[in-house]
Amino acid sequence: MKVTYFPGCTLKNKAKDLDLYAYKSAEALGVTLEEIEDWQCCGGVFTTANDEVATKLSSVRALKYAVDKNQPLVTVCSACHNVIKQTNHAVQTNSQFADKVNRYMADGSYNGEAEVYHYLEMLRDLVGFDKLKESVVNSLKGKKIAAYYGCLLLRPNSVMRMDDPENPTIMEDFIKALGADAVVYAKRNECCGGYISAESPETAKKNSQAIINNAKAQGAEMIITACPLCKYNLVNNGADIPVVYFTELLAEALGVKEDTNE
Amino acid sequence: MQVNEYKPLIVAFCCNWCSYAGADLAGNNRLAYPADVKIIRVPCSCRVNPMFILRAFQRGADGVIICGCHPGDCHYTSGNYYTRRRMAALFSMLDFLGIERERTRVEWVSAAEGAKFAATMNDFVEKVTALGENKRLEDLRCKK
Amino acid sequence: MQRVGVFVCWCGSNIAGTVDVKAVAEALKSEPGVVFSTDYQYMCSQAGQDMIKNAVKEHNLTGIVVCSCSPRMHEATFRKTAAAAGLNPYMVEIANIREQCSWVHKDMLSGTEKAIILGKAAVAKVNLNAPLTPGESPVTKRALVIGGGIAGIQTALDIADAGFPVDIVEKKPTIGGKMAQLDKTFPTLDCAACILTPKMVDVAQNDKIRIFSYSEVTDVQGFVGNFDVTIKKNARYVKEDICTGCGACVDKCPMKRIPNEFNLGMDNRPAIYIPFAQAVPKVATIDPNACNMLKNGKCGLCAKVCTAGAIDYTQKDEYIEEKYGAIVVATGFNPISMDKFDEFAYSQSKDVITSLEFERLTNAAGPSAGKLLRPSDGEHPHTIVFVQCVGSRCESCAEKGKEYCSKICCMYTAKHAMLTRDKYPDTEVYVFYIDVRTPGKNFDEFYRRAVEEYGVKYVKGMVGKITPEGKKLKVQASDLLANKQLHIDADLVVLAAAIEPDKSARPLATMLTASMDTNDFFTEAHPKLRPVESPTAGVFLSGACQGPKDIPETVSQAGAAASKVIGLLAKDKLTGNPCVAGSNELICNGCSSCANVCPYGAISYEDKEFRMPDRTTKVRRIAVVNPAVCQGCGACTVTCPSGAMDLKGFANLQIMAEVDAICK
Amino acid sequence: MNNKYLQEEIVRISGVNVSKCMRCGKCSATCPAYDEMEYHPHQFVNMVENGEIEPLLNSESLYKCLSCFACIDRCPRGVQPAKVVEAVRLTAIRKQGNNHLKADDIPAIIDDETPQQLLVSAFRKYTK
Repeated sequence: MKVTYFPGCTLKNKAKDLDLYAYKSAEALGVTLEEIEDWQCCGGVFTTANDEVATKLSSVRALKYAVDKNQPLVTVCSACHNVIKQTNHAVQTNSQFADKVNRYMADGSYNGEAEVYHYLEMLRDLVGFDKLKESVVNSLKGKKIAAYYGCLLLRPNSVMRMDDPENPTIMEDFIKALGADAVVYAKRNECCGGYISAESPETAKKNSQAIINNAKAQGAEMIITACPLCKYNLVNNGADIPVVYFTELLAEALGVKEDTNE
Repeated sequence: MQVNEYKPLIVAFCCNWCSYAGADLAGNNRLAYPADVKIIRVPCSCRVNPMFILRAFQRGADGVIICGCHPGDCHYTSGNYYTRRRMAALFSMLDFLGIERERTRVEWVSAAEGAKFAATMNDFVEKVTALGENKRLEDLRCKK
Repeated sequence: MQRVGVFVCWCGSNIAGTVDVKAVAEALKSEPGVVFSTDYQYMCSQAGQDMIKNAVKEHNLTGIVVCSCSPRMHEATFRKTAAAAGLNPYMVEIANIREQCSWVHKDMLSGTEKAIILGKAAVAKVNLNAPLTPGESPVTKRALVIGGGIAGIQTALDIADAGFPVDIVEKKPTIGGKMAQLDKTFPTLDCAACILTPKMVDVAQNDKIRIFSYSEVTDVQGFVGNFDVTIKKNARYVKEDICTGCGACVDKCPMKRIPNEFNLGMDNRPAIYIPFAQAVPKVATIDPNACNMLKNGKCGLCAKVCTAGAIDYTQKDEYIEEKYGAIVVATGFNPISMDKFDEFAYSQSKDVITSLEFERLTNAAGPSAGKLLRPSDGEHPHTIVFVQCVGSRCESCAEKGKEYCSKICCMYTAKHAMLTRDKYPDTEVYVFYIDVRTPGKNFDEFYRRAVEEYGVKYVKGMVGKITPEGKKLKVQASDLLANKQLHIDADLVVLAAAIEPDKSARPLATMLTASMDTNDFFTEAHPKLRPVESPTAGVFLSGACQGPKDIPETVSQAGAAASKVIGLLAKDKLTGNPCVAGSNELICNGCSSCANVCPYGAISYEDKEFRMPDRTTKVRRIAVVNPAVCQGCGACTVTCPSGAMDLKGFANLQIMAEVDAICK
Repeated sequence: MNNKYLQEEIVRISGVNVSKCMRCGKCSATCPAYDEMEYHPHQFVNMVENGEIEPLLNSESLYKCLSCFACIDRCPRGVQPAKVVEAVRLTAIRKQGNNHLKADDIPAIIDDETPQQLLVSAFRKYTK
């Protein structure tokens, strides 16, 4: 299976491992990630304002690229995923917006035809957690792992439609598929602070610590995340248990982690 | 003083339970409206067949108004919803045929709204009078 | 063509003041069919009515037009007059020249002109009138109550009290409903069981009442006075008439780890069980999904210990057909699922419970024998947070929750908070509310007492997130009045879950052709004036199936529904409204459009043989209107594409004739 | 620019019907940045409804919202307070010279680990 892949800015720099593990793991599962040739940064956050057009064009172009390739569009970074899915939804539901963005398209208009998957959704819906389970070579049995969703993966639910926004299970099912124990804790869908680290690091610190403490109190020995900013905030604000990208865990379980590091 | 002042012919269909009672209440309270309005009593506004309205226009009516219970208050639970949808379709067709939108109307008048009934009729007559005679659908053979 | 008499009333000066009545009478004389026309000061007076009667005889009148006040005023009067003169009462038409003419127009000229036109319209209509006779149908003098909660119980008792037999169909193994699960009742705080169980015993002992427990209604045919109902009695694998309810089987059953529905899964029951000590009927029931004997033929212990020999593993579902004159729906409510509200961590912590679970937790017969203990570790909670409006008052298009106010939560939460503070004064109790709604007798006083005498802390605001951490529940909430965000470490959180109609209501409504709103509450015939009747004749509503209700309201509505049923069953025959729809079978093509718009389910279809011109026969599907059910709204007449459907008394031709008369 | 005009602007940009709010306060109950804010999410909704936009435009609260959308998902009435905050913030920073984050501020913010995402997002939220 081939899918169109939108890596995003951070995955080409500070979160290179998130990207590399994603490639290798996908390959091990029979999926080829085909990177969009001239992708542009999504902008990191989706502007909810009705009248913003230019900031959403890069997403529309990525979506159009996937449609032209007749492939689903897959992202790994929670932020890119959120921006692209929200943009897609805006094109689908707001005809005025669709009209405006299409004035900036070169060949053919885009009308919301693309299917956007987060890498986790790809594992669940296109690969299947059962198949993933079969492909595991290094079972993570016995590890108590807490999934950290943050805000971007799940909300707004009316657009993201990934999982139950208050009681998500996709990452827990992922952890279980790798053979580990999933630790459920209430703060897994609370915000770490995100970009507020630039404005008020104290806020990010308070939120991140509450999340880490909650996960630890419920027995977690490790936290996985899909978002570079989440990882940064958690690690930077006193996480005393490992915080890793879910793709790293995946690569480890699939036995492709070492190749990556070579 | 103007001689042969133009008087429109208005047919009003009123449902028995709300609007006809509303018209009675307007009478009880002596709330005047033009004599051009002639009321036909029907059990429910949903009894009004679009044929009746076409017939009225064919026979020279200048305006037709249908009054029923407020949405949700229909004596027969859902009749006025049918009215609303049927008349929306009919009125757009009439519009297409060149009968001005102002000549047709659906209004919700409850049994307690005598004042609203009179005000509605006054307003409707005024609008139709301003449009003048309906010639579009009138069957000339029906002319005296 | 009729022989029409026209009678123009002066109504003193009420009409004659603005309308030249003589001119009206004169003008109408020349209308087709009119053979007599006159005017009189007061047509409705005895003298006026006699004048009509004499004219009928003298001029052989077959139709009457009275130009007078509104038909809503005196139509009935003049119909009686016509009947007294030997005419069919439906051969009378009224031209409303008072309320809709003389009283609203000032000018004599235009008033008279309009009165003449209205008179002409009435004449045109009466010319097409046909004599109408209201249909009659017999009444089966037995009522069916669907649902055996407090609503159904009260309705059944009241109907039986009037001497009519009643059957209660209850899908659970016992009657009692939600009220049997409650601990205390507001605002008096008497114990629910103490006031409910005597009523349940009354039902059991009343020889007019039969209880079909563990049963459901599977089919309803017929119409008001004549319903044919099929009741499915689910196999309970225990012979009801033999079982003594001794409970020996319950003690011996080895399958003891089945979640106990009656305690909302907070403890376990065996595979053979009696829901609670005061159950009616007090008969054991075997859960076929849990019983080893029924699943794989191994065990049979209960049969061995049953000295009465009541256990019957071979029992089958049984179908009973019965006739009823009236049906009362009392299917009640359930709290909504908390699945979609996991910001309150209901699925994550045993110590986040719903209010109904709280009732069981504080009930002396509940899983903790009435001691308020945390479900997770059995410890006494010191800080309790109540959250109101969980799932109530949500936006209509919201993906979770209900749009309406569940009505009972404010009061039961005040009750829970007060009882907790009363029994355990060392407990801190917070109630988070959006609004406190207490419109009921002694309700606001009750709520104020909770605050002022019992020290319950009411906080205006909502809880946003609950985080179970260790043994605590970290509650993050708004205090809107203080403009603060609160963080409370609670031991127990109680969610006032919205209530919704029982899931059985929707299929039942389809069977009954009773209408429902978008929330699956049954709609009443009129929201103010006919609150306990369904728009479908012969179907009545009792309790929370019609909308959220507390116990006092439910009981009064149950009594009201019973009195309506009694009023119906007391009649030997039902007289219908003759102005009903009828389908011309020669034109009808059986397309079903009419049945789709009929709010009463009055239209059915049958295959009928028609003789064709070439002497062959052909079977065609045609619509048939049941005149006992039709209410005469006319929705079907307009929707009929072939024009087969017409309404008696307001026929297409009659209304068309009125239009023509007005537009001449 | 009068309040009415600003109010309509906010409603237009955000697409939010503020009159749907029933004053339950769940948005503020769930807000992770509550303590940092001078005006809280429910006040944003309420003040926009009342046309009190200027105090909001000048408030630091605009830059404390995390855009985590918890208030949007948990509001029982579908009001979407975060969109209101965003609309007010945009109204403030779209005016020339009102950028909240300056390039000169960056060295103080970043360290070796700072992901690009942080700066990109912050710039999108705080500048125009």
